[in-house]
Amino acid sequence: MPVIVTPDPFNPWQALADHEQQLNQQGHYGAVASFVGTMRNHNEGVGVQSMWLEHYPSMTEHYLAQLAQRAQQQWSLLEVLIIHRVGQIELGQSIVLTAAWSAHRAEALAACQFLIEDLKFNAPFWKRETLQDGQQRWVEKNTSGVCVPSTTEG
Amino acid sequence: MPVIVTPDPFNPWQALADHEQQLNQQGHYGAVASFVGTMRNHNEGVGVQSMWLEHYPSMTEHYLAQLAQRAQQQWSLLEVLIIHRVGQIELGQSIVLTAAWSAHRAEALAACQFLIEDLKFNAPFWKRETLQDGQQRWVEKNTSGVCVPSTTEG
Amino acid sequence: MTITVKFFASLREQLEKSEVKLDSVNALTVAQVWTQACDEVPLPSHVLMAVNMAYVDQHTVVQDGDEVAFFPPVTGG
Amino acid sequence: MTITVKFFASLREQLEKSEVKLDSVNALTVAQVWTQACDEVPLPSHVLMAVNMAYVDQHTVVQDGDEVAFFPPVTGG
Repeated sequence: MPVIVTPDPFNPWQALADHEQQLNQQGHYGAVASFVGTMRNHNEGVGVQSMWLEHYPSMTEHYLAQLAQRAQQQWSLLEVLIIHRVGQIELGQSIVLTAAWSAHRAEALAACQFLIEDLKFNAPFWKRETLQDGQQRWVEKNTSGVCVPSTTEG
Repeated sequence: MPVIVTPDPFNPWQALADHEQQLNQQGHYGAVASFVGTMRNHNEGVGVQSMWLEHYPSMTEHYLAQLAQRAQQQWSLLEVLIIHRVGQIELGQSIVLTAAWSAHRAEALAACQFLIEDLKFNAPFWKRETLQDGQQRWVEKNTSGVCVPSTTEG
Repeated sequence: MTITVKFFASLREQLEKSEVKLDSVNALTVAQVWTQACDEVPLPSHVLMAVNMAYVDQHTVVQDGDEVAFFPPVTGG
Repeated sequence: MTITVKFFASLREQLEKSEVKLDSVNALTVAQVWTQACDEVPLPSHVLMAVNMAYVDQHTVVQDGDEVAFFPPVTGG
């Protein structure tokens, strides 16, 4: 159940491919659900040019390791993978990857969503955005990932 | 919104990487949710050695294209990708990939789950398994992907 | 009028046919297409039906040149 | 007893300190650690607290050698 907090850019698809190869459990799992969070060029209606991601060294890793364990306890999973960037992040770069491998799709989908949702509200990371005009601001809080279909909004 | 039905093996992570590069919308999306279904070595308690996937040429592609459109209408998405294997499938090979790109995670997660769930119950594909003893059987129906956490079962 | 009838998967194997061309002078519903194509075998309740590659129910009336398909519950993904 | 107090992100910038070492002869709750480390600045209601890298509330009593951290709502992912 690897948990990686890294200052280096990572390619989430390469990470998933590599991790699956290492895992070497082909045939044992039937489902992989993954979520990738990527650095956007806009947030809350304002253009953003880059981001600094602060974390709490040790506590962050510790929290994510416990989170991965909780997912394993709640669902029947073969594997969990969490990767999170810290430091200076540029447009289009990956910020976070959560993934879960399981025999059946229900567990993988539920676990992947649980991992990203819990991480967003509890893992000690903080984003400071550099806006297009050069100003900096701390993101104040994350919003819910529970979906309201857009067709019911209009 | 590419929809691909293919008799050739595909690597889902390479497909996602390639598709994202083609899309060339870095900075516009902040979330990618994906689901990969893989050929397991067991099903309903019995060892399985391989699988034949039949489909309804033209109707299958047509159904999936409409499904991708329905997802785009229901959520605000930048892109949808569906790939599905047909023909002879060996252990560990990928059967299906569904993925959705969006600005925020709620939409990508909901759309990805919708795509795989609808596909499982409505897209015209049929699995015939070759069991470990060489016998063949048609899979009779798909089960729900809505999760009951294993901790509430015991 | 001419109707193409297709069968897939376990249904194709049970019926031992994958395609039938029907000629009919009467208007037919999908259920009647089944009966005519399958020599009076009763239509199984779980069978799915499509006309021209769109899902329909057994009461749908078919037109000349239509492609009607019957198949078991789908199991892809 | 000696307590290490850490501040992160916007809170670190507002307080203009990232770490304080407290010496105390009395048992302290997390709220009292804040007060002592922050020169009587009131504890903001939205601030999150951890002792030895586990989340706690302000009534938790700290021990000698503990690391106490205060930080704003998290915004990772």
